[in-house]
Amino acid sequence: MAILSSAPAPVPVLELRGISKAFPGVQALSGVALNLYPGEVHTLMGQNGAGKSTLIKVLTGVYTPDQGQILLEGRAIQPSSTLDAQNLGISTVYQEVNLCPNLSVAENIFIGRYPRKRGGIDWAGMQRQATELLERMQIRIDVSLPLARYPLAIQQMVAISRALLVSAKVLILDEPTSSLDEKEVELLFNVLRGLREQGMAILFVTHFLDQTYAISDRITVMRNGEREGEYACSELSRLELVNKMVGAQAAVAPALAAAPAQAPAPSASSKLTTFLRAVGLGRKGALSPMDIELRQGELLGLAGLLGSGRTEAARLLFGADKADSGSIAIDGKECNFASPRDAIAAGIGFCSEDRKHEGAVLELSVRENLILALQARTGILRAIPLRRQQQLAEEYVKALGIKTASIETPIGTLSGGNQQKVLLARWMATEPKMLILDEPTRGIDVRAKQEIMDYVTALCRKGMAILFISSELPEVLRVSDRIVVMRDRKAGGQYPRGALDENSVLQVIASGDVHE
Amino acid sequence: AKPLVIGFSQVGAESEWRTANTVSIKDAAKKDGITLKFADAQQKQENQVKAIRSFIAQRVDVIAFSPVVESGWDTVLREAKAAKIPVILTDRAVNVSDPSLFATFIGSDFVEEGRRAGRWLLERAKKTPDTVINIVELQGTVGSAPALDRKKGFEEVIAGNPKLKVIRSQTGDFTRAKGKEVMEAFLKAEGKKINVLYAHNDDMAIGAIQAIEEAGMKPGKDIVVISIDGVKGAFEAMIAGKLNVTVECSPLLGPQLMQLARDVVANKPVPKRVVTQEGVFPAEVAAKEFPNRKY
Amino acid sequence: MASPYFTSLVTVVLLAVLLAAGGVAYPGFLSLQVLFNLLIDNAFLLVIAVGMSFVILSGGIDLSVGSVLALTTMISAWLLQSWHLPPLLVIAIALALGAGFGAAMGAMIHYFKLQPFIVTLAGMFLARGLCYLISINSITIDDPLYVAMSQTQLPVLGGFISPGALIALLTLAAAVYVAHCTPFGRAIYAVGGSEQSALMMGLRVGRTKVLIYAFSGFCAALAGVLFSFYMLSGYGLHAQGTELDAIAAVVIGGTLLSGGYGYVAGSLSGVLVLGTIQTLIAFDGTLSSWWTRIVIGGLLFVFCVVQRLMALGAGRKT
Amino acid sequence: MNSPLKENAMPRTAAATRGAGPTSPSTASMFVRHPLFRPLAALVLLLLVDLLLVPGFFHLEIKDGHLYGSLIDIANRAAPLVLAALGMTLVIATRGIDISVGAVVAISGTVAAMLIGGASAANTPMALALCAAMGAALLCGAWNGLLAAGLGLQPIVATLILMVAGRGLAQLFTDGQILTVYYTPFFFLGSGYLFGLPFSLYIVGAVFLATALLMRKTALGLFIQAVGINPVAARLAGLKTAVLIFFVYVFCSACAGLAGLMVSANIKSADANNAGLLLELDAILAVTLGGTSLAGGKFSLAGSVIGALIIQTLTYTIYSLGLPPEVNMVVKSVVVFLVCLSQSAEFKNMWRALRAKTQGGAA
Ligand SMILES: Nc1ncnc2c1ncn2[C@@H]1O[C@H](COP(=O)(O)OP(=O)(O)OP(=O)(O)O)[C@@H](O)[C@H]1O
Ligand SMILES: Nc1ncnc2c1ncn2[C@@H]1O[C@H](COP(=O)(O)OP(=O)(O)OP(=O)(O)O)[C@@H](O)[C@H]1O
Ligand SMILES: [Mg+2]
Ligand SMILES: [Mg+2]
Repeated sequence: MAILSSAPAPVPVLELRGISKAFPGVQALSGVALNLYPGEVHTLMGQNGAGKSTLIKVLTGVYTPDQGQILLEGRAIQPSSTLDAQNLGISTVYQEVNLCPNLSVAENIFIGRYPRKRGGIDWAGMQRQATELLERMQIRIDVSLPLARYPLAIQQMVAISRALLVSAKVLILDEPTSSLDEKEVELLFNVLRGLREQGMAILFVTHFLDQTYAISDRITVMRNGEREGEYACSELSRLELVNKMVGAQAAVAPALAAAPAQAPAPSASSKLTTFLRAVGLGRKGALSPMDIELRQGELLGLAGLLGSGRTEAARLLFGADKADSGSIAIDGKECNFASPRDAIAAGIGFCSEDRKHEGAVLELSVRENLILALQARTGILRAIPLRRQQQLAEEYVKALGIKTASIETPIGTLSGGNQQKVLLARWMATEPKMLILDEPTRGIDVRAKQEIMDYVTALCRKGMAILFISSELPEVLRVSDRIVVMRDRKAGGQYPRGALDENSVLQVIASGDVHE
Repeated sequence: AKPLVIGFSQVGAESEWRTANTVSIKDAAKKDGITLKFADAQQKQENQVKAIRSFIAQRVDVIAFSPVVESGWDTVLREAKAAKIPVILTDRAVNVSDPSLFATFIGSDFVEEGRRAGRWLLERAKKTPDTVINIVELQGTVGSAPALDRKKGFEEVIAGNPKLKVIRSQTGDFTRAKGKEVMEAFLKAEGKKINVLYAHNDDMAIGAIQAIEEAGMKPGKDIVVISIDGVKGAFEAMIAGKLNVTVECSPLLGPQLMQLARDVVANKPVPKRVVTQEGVFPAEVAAKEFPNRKY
Repeated sequence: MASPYFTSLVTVVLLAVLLAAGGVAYPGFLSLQVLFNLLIDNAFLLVIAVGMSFVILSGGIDLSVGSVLALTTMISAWLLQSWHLPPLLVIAIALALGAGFGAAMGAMIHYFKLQPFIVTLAGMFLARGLCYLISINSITIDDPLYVAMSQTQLPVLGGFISPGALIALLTLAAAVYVAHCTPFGRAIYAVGGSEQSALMMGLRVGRTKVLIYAFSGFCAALAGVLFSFYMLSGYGLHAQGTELDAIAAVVIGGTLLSGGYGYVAGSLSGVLVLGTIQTLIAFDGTLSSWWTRIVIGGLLFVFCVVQRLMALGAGRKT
Repeated sequence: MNSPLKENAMPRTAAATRGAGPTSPSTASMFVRHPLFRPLAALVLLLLVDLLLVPGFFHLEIKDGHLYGSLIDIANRAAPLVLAALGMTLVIATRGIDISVGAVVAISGTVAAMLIGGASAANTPMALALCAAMGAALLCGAWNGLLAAGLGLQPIVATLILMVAGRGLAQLFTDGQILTVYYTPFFFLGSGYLFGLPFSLYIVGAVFLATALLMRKTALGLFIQAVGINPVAARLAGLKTAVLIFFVYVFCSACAGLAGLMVSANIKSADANNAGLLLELDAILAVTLGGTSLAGGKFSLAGSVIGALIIQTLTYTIYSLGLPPEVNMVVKSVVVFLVCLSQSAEFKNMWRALRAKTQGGAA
């Protein structure tokens, strides 16, 4: 099946043979093989739940495989813990950020391998080195503050810096770019290219085709827990790649694989009725006062770089944080949200960007997670009948293609992308009048991304107001009817569909306006 | 003259007996115009030490306390001695290397109480010299001085009669609830074999009496009940014929304590040991004695 | 987020207020010796609280400390009085036993994935029970070294402190160093922040957890040694409920019970707050037993609420 | 409060599934895998010990028109503990803890006894006295809830305040005396019988059923779990987290209040200093023995009931065996350790591995 014309090096550093791993009700991996050579970037691709993260966890000692062999430089290894794997020279960034929120940024990078000075820890030296490390990726932050103070993207970069710190033979990155914007991704890629030069073997997981083609040498495609094949990047077209991921049975529309195109004609947005209007909405230290208007049947995109204040804006609109200035009016009536409950009662839904900490209730089942917001709105006493819950859950599992053993499986055991879909379904189920989506496509595979965006646009066309936040500029440009560009935690200009392209957005971000 | 200041460290308020003790001391102080600094130790020795240290810091005239435990008082009493503050022990003795560390000790003798309970039973057993008498015992809190001593004194005496046998002994923590619970288990395990119940305090006896009644037996008749302390509840039970005897352990030390304190401060000689006046009250005298009970 | 830094700071400020209030209300309250007595009388509690703060920082809890303290006094007294072992050897044995007891609980917690609360609760019963197996009586210690430790007064600034208080302060200093300047200390914070992440970052979570409980056991045993200096006796009923005092001290000192946030040094301010409340009541000297309880509860309430409100306010300002 | 979330889902599931292949779920294995299986097995084992070592343990007879025997005693004595454990379960499910349970027991018992008074006729109508006692308990709960949910104090300190002061209040009411009650209808609550069974069993059964129904038929159970597992997510999903937490503490105190009535009715007096002493620890122990994690989240009411029964059976067994009181604690701790170990999947795996090794060595 695999056609390998040019092997980059004679011996693989890391070789997996026939790895199988089952969870109750799921065969997550069956007989997976993988070869990783020194000096290559090897991308692992596959749909949500294909088994990528599980493979990585087996490889790094988090799970023990049921069957199969792992060879490092020709010798069989059986890593029993992540520490073990690290000592063997395998450094990993996992899909969900695994850092300690209470420790400082610097410590998160250095914990376990502190620079020492006179018997103690060299704090000053550590902070200096951490600052330098992050600056290499153009992040300038106070590394002595606790990690929890920083948004997810920064946390992701910290996790990567930590992995880069060790001089490992193998570097594994599980969807490191899902919360990064293009600038960050480019910086990361530069670092990766440098490491590749030095002969490091890099295993990389992503759902972005562009990124795959931008950096990888070879691609392994996984489907349903099996290895579909291993290909040289140059010999596999986008269309072929997508088809291999989704499987032959679904001959996929070439649109999926194509570079993002401009979508349907913009509706005449001026005629739409305003659903929500915020005036001078702001919060000290988080967001300068801004005006924003959401209209029924219109999709408003928020564009901007990391830390530009998009998430803050969304949280203020939803009442998750308390605004200290400005007012919100819904359908022309003034209403101030003291808590998310009020916003939900007003018909607003909010899908947070941080699914692990702010979205999923990990130990509860898919069904329970899915109906949580709906039930909260219905009230404690009027429990939704179990039958209805199941029906809803089944419906959305089907509609969004959620891959789960059953609707009673704890959501914590679902793959990252599928968790995200459940959370999306949670809000869809409340049939809101307005939906705030903060990075909803984070960690979702190409096909699902398309499906979800189609779904969202369809909802919008039916009259829902949508606020869409994404770090993927093309996506924002493609789906939004109107775009607000944010920079430095201030709202910049507002632009109708078609007024901007990628370059001009970057220009707005850089200078505050479009210069013709 | 300046009123006398006494610092008194009480064990706590774990029982009616203790409360009566506190009330007696407070009332006596008020009556004699003595300033009383009262500190409650919540049953902890370390709290008593803290309280005594703060009395020393406040330079009281006399320190009095009911030690939670016998041992461990050397250091702090030495500090008191260095500060020239005389110390009076109430209710329980202490175990110190240098007897000059305290002026006098006033209180009951727990071992003697156990002995009295035992003697009462010996007397009663004489009426039926041939039958074996099976005793169950409800002990106080494991390791506490009254529990140890009352057990010891009782055992000492009944050893004189081989027909008297303790068949079960378990702790009831000095409380009604535990006394009842443990007695229930005894009744299930030994049933009609039990002839006598010996409880280390009245509360456990009162709890156990309920258990006996619920088992369909008659406390005081089917099972002879002996207890110690002599609180009001015990007298009521005796009047109702459910309790056979209670050995008094008087908490009313207040007046005697105040007198001793004045004497000590005035440098009058005082006996090293003052035993409180206590009696044994069998059911027969209960009705007559009941109106006199203060606690 | 109200940062633990503010909470700790607020505790210190409130402690000063509490002391000042006492000074105003009761003559002689603000003498140096009264302050030293706070240290002398609470030395053992401080040592226990130090060990407890490690455990709580790691997200666990140790209920066995009070019983381990009692067991240590009992074993020490027994070895000294019945076996006539040299006192230094006895102390070494006691400390080793305490650490071993803690380590065993830590191992059960980590390797068998049992809940700290339940394991240490069983440990509490066990240690207390073992005391009674040795003897249900209290055993007086008359070893010259112990007596000397008990009665020595180290003069400081016109007052004096006991060797026990000094040892407690040294323990605190050592623990602060360990918590903030050694990889082990930082691993405790990491485990408390997120055990899962700590594991994924390749920290030796198992070893850390076992060591934490061993340290707590060691501290409890050390507190037991100090306690036997203090009381010169071994007794199964010693230090009942001390675990709660220690937990309260740690939490009042600004450490979050859910782990990961707080300072070891906070345990000192926590212990001093509890001690000051008791001293205030002893100086007042008019409260009956139940009023003592109510007033302690009331002072705790006022303290915690003011602490919380001030920390909230401070957190908002930043 | 932006406290860090505990990520306990992952290790638990990972641990539970490590090394376990896909198995066909037969009825037997499903039974064994049921979360209540292990606590139940522990209880059965304890009863088995009684069967072998305590003659007549299972003997039941009819006395005065009701059942009489050790089992009845255990159920009767366990009743207050079961109630306390039920309330505690919900508190623990929200990641909280309530250490004031014992104090609330003392308060409610005292209030009831005080109002009824020490005469053979009641001072206050009994219904009123009981309502007042429950009212006092609810007040206690509201106080705890206010501190924990309203002010955001850490649950252990929030409830510590009442734990310290509550007993003092109860003693203040009674002047430190034990109040003995002579009004017979009151006794029914603690030692009465209905259709041959202790009345307390009906109360416990009713509370259990009502709670279970409340959890099943309303969304309360789901919400409590969600708040316990991920409070941030729960708030963002629109739950009133503070109200839920407040409710849980009120409920816990209500259970404790009822337990307090039962305790004082049983000993026919109110003992402010000793009633319910250390009940909070036993209640927490019962909850954990029943398989509910102190980290919050998933909970099992039935598990807590079984946990409470384990504790009471154990206590009763110690009495029945006639062990000297010095060893009580050691026996209790050893049994708790054993029950815990039997519940640990890791321990089982380790043991199995060890056995496989020794057998392999022998072969
Ligand atoms: N701990 C677990 N318990 C049970 N099932 C699990 C567990 N971990 C993963 N699975 C299941 O294994 C399958 C593979 O999951 P995995 O996380 O490897 O997917 P993935 O390819 O990384 O997907 P994504 O792109 O969404 O991250 C999924 O069906 C998932 O539900
Ligand atoms: N490159 C950076 N350098 C320094 N700080 C940054 C950077 N990127 C983000 N931040 C931090 O991000 C925070 C604002 O994040 P916010 O969540 O409001 O922005 P956002 O636009 O939603 O970004 P994101 O897409 O990452 O969520 C600020 O606290 C800021 O310190
Ligand atoms: Mg994944
Ligand atoms: Mg964002």
